[in-house]
Amino acid sequence: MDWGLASLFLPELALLGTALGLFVVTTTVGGGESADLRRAGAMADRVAFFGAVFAALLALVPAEGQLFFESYAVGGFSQSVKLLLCLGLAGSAWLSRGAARGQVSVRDRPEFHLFLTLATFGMAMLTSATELVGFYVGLELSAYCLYLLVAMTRREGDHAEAALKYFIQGATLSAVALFGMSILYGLSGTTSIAGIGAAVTAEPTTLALAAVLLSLVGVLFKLAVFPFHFWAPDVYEVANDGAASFIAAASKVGAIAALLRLLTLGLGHDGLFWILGGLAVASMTYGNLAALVQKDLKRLLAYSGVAQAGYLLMGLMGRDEAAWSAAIYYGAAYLGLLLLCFIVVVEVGRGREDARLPISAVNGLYKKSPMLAMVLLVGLLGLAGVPPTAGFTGKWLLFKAALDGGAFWLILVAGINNTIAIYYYLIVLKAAYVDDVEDPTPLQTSPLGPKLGVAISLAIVLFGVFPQWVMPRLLDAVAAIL
Amino acid sequence: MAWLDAHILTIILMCPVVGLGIVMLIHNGKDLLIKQVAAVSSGLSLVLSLRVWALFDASTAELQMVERVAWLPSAGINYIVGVDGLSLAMVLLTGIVFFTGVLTMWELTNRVKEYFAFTMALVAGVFGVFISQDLFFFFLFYELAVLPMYLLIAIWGSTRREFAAMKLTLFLLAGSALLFPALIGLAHYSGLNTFDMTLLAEADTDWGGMGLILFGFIYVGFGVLAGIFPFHTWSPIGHVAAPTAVSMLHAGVLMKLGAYGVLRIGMIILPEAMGSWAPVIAVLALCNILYGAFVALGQTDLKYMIGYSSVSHMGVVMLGLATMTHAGISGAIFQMFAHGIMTALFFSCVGHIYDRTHTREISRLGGLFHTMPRASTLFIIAGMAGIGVPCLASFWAEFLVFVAAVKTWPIIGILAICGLVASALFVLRVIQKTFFGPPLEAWKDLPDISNGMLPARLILAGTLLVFGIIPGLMLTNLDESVRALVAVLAG
Amino acid sequence: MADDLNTYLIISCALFAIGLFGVLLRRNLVAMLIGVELMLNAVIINLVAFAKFSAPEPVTGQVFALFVIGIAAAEAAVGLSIVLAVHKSRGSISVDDLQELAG
Amino acid sequence: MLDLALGILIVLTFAGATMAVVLKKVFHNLLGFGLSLVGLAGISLVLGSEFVALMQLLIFLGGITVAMVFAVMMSTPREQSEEPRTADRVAPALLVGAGFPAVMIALLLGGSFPTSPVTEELFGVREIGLALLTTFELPFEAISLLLLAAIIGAVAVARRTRERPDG
Amino acid sequence: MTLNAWADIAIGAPLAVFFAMLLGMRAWPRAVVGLSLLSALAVALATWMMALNLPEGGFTSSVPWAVTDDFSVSFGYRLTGLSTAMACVVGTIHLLVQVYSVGYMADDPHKARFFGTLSLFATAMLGIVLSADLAQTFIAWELVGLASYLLIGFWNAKPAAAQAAKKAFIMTRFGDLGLFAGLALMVSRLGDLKIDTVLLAVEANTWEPGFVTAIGLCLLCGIAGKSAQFPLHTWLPDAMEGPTPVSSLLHSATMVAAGVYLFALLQPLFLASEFTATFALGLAVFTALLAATVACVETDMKRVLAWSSISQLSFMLMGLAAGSQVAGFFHLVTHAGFKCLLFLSAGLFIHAAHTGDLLAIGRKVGRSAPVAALGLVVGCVALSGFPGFAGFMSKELVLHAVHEQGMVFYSGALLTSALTAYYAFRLVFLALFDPERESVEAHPSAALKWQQGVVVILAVLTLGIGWTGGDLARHLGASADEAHIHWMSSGVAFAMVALVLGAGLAFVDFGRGGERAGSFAKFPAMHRFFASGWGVDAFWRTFSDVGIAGLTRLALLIDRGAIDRTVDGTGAATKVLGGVAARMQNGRVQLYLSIALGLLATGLLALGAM
Repeated sequence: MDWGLASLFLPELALLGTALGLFVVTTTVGGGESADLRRAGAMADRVAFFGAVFAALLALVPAEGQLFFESYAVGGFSQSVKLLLCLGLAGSAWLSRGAARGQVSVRDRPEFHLFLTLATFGMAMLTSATELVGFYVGLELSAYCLYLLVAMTRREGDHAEAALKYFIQGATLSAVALFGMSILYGLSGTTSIAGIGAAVTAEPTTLALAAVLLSLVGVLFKLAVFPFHFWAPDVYEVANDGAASFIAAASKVGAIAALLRLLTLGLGHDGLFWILGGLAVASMTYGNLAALVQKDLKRLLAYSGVAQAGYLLMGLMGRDEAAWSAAIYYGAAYLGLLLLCFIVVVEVGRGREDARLPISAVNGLYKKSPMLAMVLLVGLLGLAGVPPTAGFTGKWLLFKAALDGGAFWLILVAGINNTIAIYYYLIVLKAAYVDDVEDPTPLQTSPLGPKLGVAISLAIVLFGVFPQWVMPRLLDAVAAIL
Repeated sequence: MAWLDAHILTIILMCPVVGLGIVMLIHNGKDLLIKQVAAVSSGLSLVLSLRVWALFDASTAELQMVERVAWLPSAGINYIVGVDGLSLAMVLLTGIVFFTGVLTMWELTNRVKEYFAFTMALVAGVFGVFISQDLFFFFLFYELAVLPMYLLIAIWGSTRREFAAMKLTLFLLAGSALLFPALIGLAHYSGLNTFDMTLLAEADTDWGGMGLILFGFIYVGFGVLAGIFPFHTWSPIGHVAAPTAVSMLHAGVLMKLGAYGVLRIGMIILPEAMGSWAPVIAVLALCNILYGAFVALGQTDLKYMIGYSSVSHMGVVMLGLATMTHAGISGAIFQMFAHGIMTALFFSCVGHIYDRTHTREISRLGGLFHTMPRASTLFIIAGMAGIGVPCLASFWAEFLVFVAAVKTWPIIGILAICGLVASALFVLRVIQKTFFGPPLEAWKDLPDISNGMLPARLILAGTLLVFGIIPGLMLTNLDESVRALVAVLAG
Repeated sequence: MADDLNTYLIISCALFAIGLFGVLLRRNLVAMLIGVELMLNAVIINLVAFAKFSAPEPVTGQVFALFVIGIAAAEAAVGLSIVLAVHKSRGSISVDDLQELAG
Repeated sequence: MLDLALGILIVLTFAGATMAVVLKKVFHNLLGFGLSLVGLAGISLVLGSEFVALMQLLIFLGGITVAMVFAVMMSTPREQSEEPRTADRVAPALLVGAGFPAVMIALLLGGSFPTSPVTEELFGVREIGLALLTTFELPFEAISLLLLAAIIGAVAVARRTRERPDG
Repeated sequence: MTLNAWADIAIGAPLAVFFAMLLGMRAWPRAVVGLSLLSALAVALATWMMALNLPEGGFTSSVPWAVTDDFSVSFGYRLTGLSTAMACVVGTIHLLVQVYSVGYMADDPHKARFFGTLSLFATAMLGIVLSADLAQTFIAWELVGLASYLLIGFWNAKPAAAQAAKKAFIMTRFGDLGLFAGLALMVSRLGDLKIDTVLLAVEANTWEPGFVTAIGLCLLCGIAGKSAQFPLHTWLPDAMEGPTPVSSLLHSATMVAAGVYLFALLQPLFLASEFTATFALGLAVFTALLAATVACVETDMKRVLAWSSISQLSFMLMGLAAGSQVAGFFHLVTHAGFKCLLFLSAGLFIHAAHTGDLLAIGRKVGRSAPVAALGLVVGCVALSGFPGFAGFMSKELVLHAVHEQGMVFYSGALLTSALTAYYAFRLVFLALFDPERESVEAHPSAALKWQQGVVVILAVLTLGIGWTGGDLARHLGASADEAHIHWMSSGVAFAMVALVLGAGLAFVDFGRGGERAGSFAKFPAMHRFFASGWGVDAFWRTFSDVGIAGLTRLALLIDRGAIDRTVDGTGAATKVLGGVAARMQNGRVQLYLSIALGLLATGLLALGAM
C-alpha cells in the first residue's frame, strides 16, 4: 500500500490527530462535576503523551520529498528536528500531567494539552516550510499557543502580567519581522526562501541585508537572544512548569530550526554574520552575568538559556555544514538537559502553591532523593559544558565551527563566559549536594519521574561520549538545506 | 594475554570508570563493600600501570601501546591512546597515588558512596589525560579531572571549604577558558583540521605570530593548574580545605597535569613559540621556587606549608622544562614524579595528625616524635625528600634541573640553587616545631599509624627510596623520548 | 503620485511609525493593541504595493496580505483575552501596574 | 483624478491613525482606528487589490474593532481616561518610534526594487483562490488552526473570570 | 678479596645496619648495637686492607648511576694514597667511637636509633672519601649533613638540641650552595664530574683564569660551610648539644675534616689561581686566630674543644693553601687522634660531673677520674704542640710551609699557636688542679670500662702518631723528606718560644697561686668581644630575623595582599556586574521594546556602514 505523498506528512498528521482527539475531549468537559472533570483531565494527559510519542516514532520514518507544490520540503533535517520537537512535546506533556503541581485548573487541562500539541505542529510546519508565508504562519501559530499556555496558569497574580508582556513583545517584534519579510518579497518578487536567497545574493544591497536581519527578529525573539530576551525571565519564573519546560526546551529547538532555515538567506555576507556575532557575545555576557545574582531556579535557567542562545548563535558564524549540524546537535543536547532540570523542578516543587521555585528548595537533595540529585548533577554539568555530557561535545563542535568562521577572539570571550557560568551552576549544585536541610524526610517523588530522569541523563552522557552515532546523519541532513 | 597487552591503556582508563559504575549500583548503606570495590579498582589500575612500565621499550621515542579508533572523522576527532617516555612515569604516579589515596581514606564514614564515586571520576579524568594523544579527549579528560574537585572539597573539606572549593574550581576553569580556544586554534591554524597530536607535531607548520599567542594561552591555561607564580593562590587554599586523600590526589597528580599539558601540547606542537617563551617561563619558575619557599616559611598551618612547598617544587619542574636541554627536561619529568609521591606522603601524614589532634596549627603541635614515632619518621622522610636530600627521588630531579639551569641561564640557575636553602629553612622549621621538642601534655596518648594504615605510606616512602637509589630506572625510560623532544626544540 | 511605489512606502513607514509610537507611549493596554494593529496594517499596505508594482505575479502579495489580516485577527483575540485576564488579576489595564516581575 | 482620491484617502488614514494614538480616551482611539481602516481599505482599492480591501473592511473594521469595543466596555469605567504623560515616557517612545521607521524609510528609498508590467487581470479573486488552494494550501489550513486556537484560548483564559473554578 | 669488594663492604655494611634499624629493628636495641659494632669492625678492617695493598697507580672503578646527554653521574671508587689514608682515619676513629658509645649509651632507650644513624654517617663519610666522581662526593656530602642533623638532634626532646641541629643543617646548606654552584659551573664545561677528568682539565688549564677563580671560590664556600671556617663556623660550638661520641667522631675528627679532604683532593685546582690560594690562606689564618681567642675565654669544656677544632682545621687549610699536601693532611691525621681523645675524656668528665662547665668539673671531679685525667693531659700536651708529641710534628710542617708564604701569615700562625698552648694548659689546670676540689667518690660502673679502655688506646695512638709522618708522606706519593722536621731551623725555635710563652702565661693565670680568672679578664671589653665569638653569631641571628623573616613578611604581603585580593576582587566585580545586568530587567515592557528596537536600528545603521 503506497502511502504516496501522505508518507511524507506522517508526524504532522499524528500531531493533528492528537489535537483532534484533545479537541473532542474538550467538548465532553461541559458538565460541572469535579469527578468527570478529573477523569477528562487524566484522559487528556494520556492522549497528549501517547500522541506525542507516536508522532516521535513516525518522525523516525525516513522521508524525502516535496509537498504542497514545493512549498514544504521534508528531508533529513526536518525529520530530525521534528523528532526532537515531538520528544520535547512528550516530555513537557508528561511533566504537566496532573497539571504539574496543580497550577493549571482541572477544567483547562484538555485545552492545555491542545495548545501544546498545536504549538508543536506549528514548529514542525516552520521546519519544513520552504516558503515564507508557511514559515511565518507556523511561527505565529506556535507563538500564540505559547502566550495562551502562559496565560492559563491557575494561580492568581503574576502569571497574567508575564503573559501580557510576553504577548506585547512578541506581537510587536513579529510586526517588525513581517515588515522585513514584506521588503524581502518586494525585492525578490517571490515568497519562496530559495528564490529570496538567490535574489539577495544576486545583489546584496544594504536594504536586502537589513530586510534579512529584520525578518530574523521574530526567530531571535523566540530563541531569546540578547536584545529580544526580556520576556524569558518573567515567563520562566511564573508560568506553570509544563508550559515553562515546553517554552524552554522544545520551543528553543524550533527556534534553532527556524534560524537555520532563515539564515540560508544571508549566507554569503560577512557583515550580517558580524552583527549576529555581536548579538551572540552580548547575549552570552548578559545572560551569564545576570544569572549570577538570581535566587529563583527557573529564572536562573532563563538567563542561562539566554547565554546558551549566545553560544549557539556564535557557533553559526561558521556558515557551513559543520556549524549547522553542530547547532542541531547542541539543540538536541540542550533539549535533553532542560528536560532533566525541569523533572527536578517538578518533583521538588510538588507541594508548593506558588509557581516560583527558589534555589533553596533544592537544599539537601542528596539526602532526600539521591537519584534526583544525580539527575540535577548531570543536567547542570551538561549545561555548564562539562565532559562527558553532550553539552561539552556540543560546545566543542560549535566553537570549532565558529573558529572556521574566523571568530578566534569570540571563542575566547565564550570561554571566559563559560567560566562565569560555572559559578551559578555550582551554586545550585552546592545547594543540592552540600547544604543541609532541616527535615531530611525522603522526597515522595512520582514513581516514574527519577527513573525517566536517569534514562535521559544516561542518553546525554552516551551521546556526549559517542557523538559519531548521530553526527554523520546530521551532516548530510544539513547538506540538503545549505 | 596478548589482547590485554594490546588494550592495556584503555583497560587502565576503564578501571576507575567501571569502579564508578559498580559503586553507583551499591546501596548507600554498605560502606565497607564500597571501599573494597574502590580498593580493588585502584589496586588493579596500579598493577596494570606497573605492567605498562614493564612492557615499555626504552629504546624508541615513538608512542607505544597505541590504540587508534576513528571517533568523529568529520570533526577531526579520533580516540588515540598511547604512552611514551614523557607520560610513562605519570601513569605510574597516578596508579600509586590513587591506590594509596583510597587506602588512606579507609576510615571515612560520612557519605562514603558519593566520595568514592567522585574520586573515581576524578582519577579516570587524570588517567585519561596522561594517555590520550588527541586534543579533544585530552581536554575532555582534563575538565573531567577538575570538576569533581569542587564537590569533593565542598562536602568533605575542612576550613572555609565552600569558599575554597568555589575559588579552586573557578580558577582552574578560568585556565581552561584560555585552553578552549587554544586547542581548537591548533587544529584550525595548522590547516590540518585534525586534533591528532602526533600529526600536528610532525606537520611542522609555520605558525607565525599566531603560534606565540596560542602558546601563551596554552602556557597560562595549563600553568594555572601547575601553580605558576601569579596564578598559584588557589592551590594552598584548595589543599587546606580538601580532605586528606583529595589533597594527595590534587597536589600529587593534578598539579602535574598542568606541567604535562605544557610539555605535551605546548612544547611538542609549538617548538618555535616555546623558544621565545622559554625565558619568561624560566623567570616565573624562579619566582615560584623562591617566592613559594619564603611564603611557606611564613605559614602557621601545616597544610598551607605543604601547599606552598608544592608551589615551590612545581617551579623546579617549569624551570627544567624551560632549559630545553636533555638533562633539564628529564629532571623536570623526574621531579613531577618524585614531587607527586613526596606530597602524597606529606599529606597522608598530616592527614593522620589532623584526624588525631584536630588541629594543624604548628604553634599548638609539638613533641609528636615520641607519641607518634611512625607518623613522624614518615613525615621527616617526606620532608627530607622535599629538601632534596640524596638517596631520595627528589634529589636527582632537582640536581639535574639545577645543573641544566646553570648551564643555560647561569644567573637564574645560581638564584634557583638558593632555593635549596629556602626549602631547607621551611621544612626544618616545621619538623623542629611539630616533632622535636618536649612532648606536650595535650598530645600525650595519641595513637600512632595503625598497622592497617601503614602499608599505604610505606609504598610511597619505598618508591621515594627506590627511585632515589636507582635513578636509572626513571632516566633510561625517559632517555629516547626527551632526546627526540630536544631535537624538535632545537629546530 | 498614485503610480509611484515610493509614496506607498512612505505611507506604510509613516503608519508603522505611528503604530510603534502608540505601543511605546500609551499606558492603556487596548491602545497598545491598536498600535500593534496599525503596524500590521502598514505591512499590508507594503505587501499590496509591492504586489502591484514589483512582483511578477501579484497574487502571492495579496495572499500574503490576506494571511497577515488573518493573523492580526487571531492576535487581537488572544491579546484581548490576556488583557481581560490582567484586568481580572490586577484590577487595572494600565502598563504601570505591570512592574512586579523584575531583577 | 486617481491622485486626488489617493490624497483624500491618505489624509483620512493619517487623521484616524493620530486620533487612535494621541487622544487620551480609549473610545476616541477606537473611533480613530476605524477611520484609518477605512482609509487603508481605500488605498488597497487604489492599488488594485479589491479582495484585500474588502477583507480589511470586513475583518479589521467589523471584527477586531468591535471586539476591542467589547473589551473596553468590560474593563471598568474608571479606566476611561489616562494620567498625564510625563516627559520620561514620551522621550524614549518618540526617539525609538520615529528613529526606527526613519532608518527604514532611508533604506527603502535608497533601495531599488524590480519593476514588472502592471497586468490588470491578474488581480482577480480567481487567482487568489487558486493560489490559496495550491501553493499556500498548508498555511491556509494552519491559519484556521491558529484561529481555532485563539478562540479556544480566549474562552479558556477569559472563562475563569466569570466563576471560581473548583479544580 | 679484591679492592672493589673491600670498598663495597666499607660502604655497604653500615648502610645495611641503618636500613635494618629504620625498617623496625628498633624493637631489639641490643641486636642493632651488636650489628653496628660488627659492621664498624668490618669497615675498619676493609679500610686498612685497602690502604695496605694499594697498587702503584691507584685503583679506580665506577658504574654509571644517572646518565643524560648533557651530563652523567657515576658511582664508584678511586683509591689513591690520599683517599685510603683518609679512609683509615675514618674507619679507625669510627670503630673506637662505636665501642666508646656502647658504654656511653648503655642506659639510653633510643640506643638502636643512635647506632643506626652513626652507621649511616660512616657510609656517607666513606662515600665522600672513596668516591671517583665529584657528583657522588656531593651526594655523600649532603648525606653527611643529614647524618649530622639527626645525630646532633638525637636527644630531640631538648629544644636546644633541636635548634642546634637545625642551625647546623642550614648553615652547612649555605655552604653546600657554593659547592653545588662550583660543581654546576664545572659541569657546564665538562661532560661529567669524574675527579680524573677534572684534574686533567686543571692541568691542561684550558679554562680562563676568571672561571677557575670563580670555581675555586665557590668550592671554598662549600668547604667553609662543612669545615666550619669563617663566617659559617658558628654552628660547630652549638653542635656540642649532641652526645659526646657524636661530637668526637663528627665534629672534630671526620665530618669537619671532609672539607679539608676535598681541598687536598682538588689542591691543583685551588692553587691554579693565585688569588684563590692567597684568599684561602688568609681566611684560614684569620679563622684560626678568631677561634683560638674565643677558646681562651670559653667556660664550657666541650665548647673549648669545639673552638679549638675550628682553629686546628684552619691550620690544616693553611698547610694545604700554602702548597704542601703532606703538611695539611698529616695535621688532619694527628688532630683526628688527639682531638678525639680529648673529646672522649671530656665525655668521661661530663658523665661523672653531670655538667659541662669547666670550673664545676674542676671542683667536683678533678683528678679523681684517673683515666680521664690521663687522656686530658696527653691530648692537651699534643694539642699545644709540645715537641715530640703528635701536635708539634704536624703543626711544625704547617708552620714551615706557611713561612714561605710571607711574614704576615707566618706571624698570625705563630700567635695562634701561642694562644693554642695557652688554652690547652688552661684547660688542664682548670680541670685537674682546682684548689677547692671536694673529693667525691667516683663509682666506676661496668659500662665505664668500655669508655676508659678506648681512652687509653687513643692515648697510646696519639703518642705514636707523631712519628708516622714519613711513611704517611710516602703513602701519599710525596718524598719522605717532605715530612722531615728541620729541628735546627729558626721555625722550630719560634714555635718553641710561642709554646713556652703560652704555657707560661697559662701557668701564671691558672697554675699554683693564680687567681684562676685568666689574663683576658683584665680587659673586660675584649673579653666580652671574644666570648661572643667576635659577634659572628649575633650577625647570623640578625640576618635571619631581619633578612629571612623580612623576606617572608614581604612574600606574605604580596601573596595575601596583592595577588589574593586581585583574584577575589575580580570575583566580586563580576557579581556586581551581574547585579547591574539583572537590574536592567526592571519590569517596564515598553522600555524593553525601546532597547530592542533601538539596538536593532543601530544594527541596521552598522549594516549600512559596512
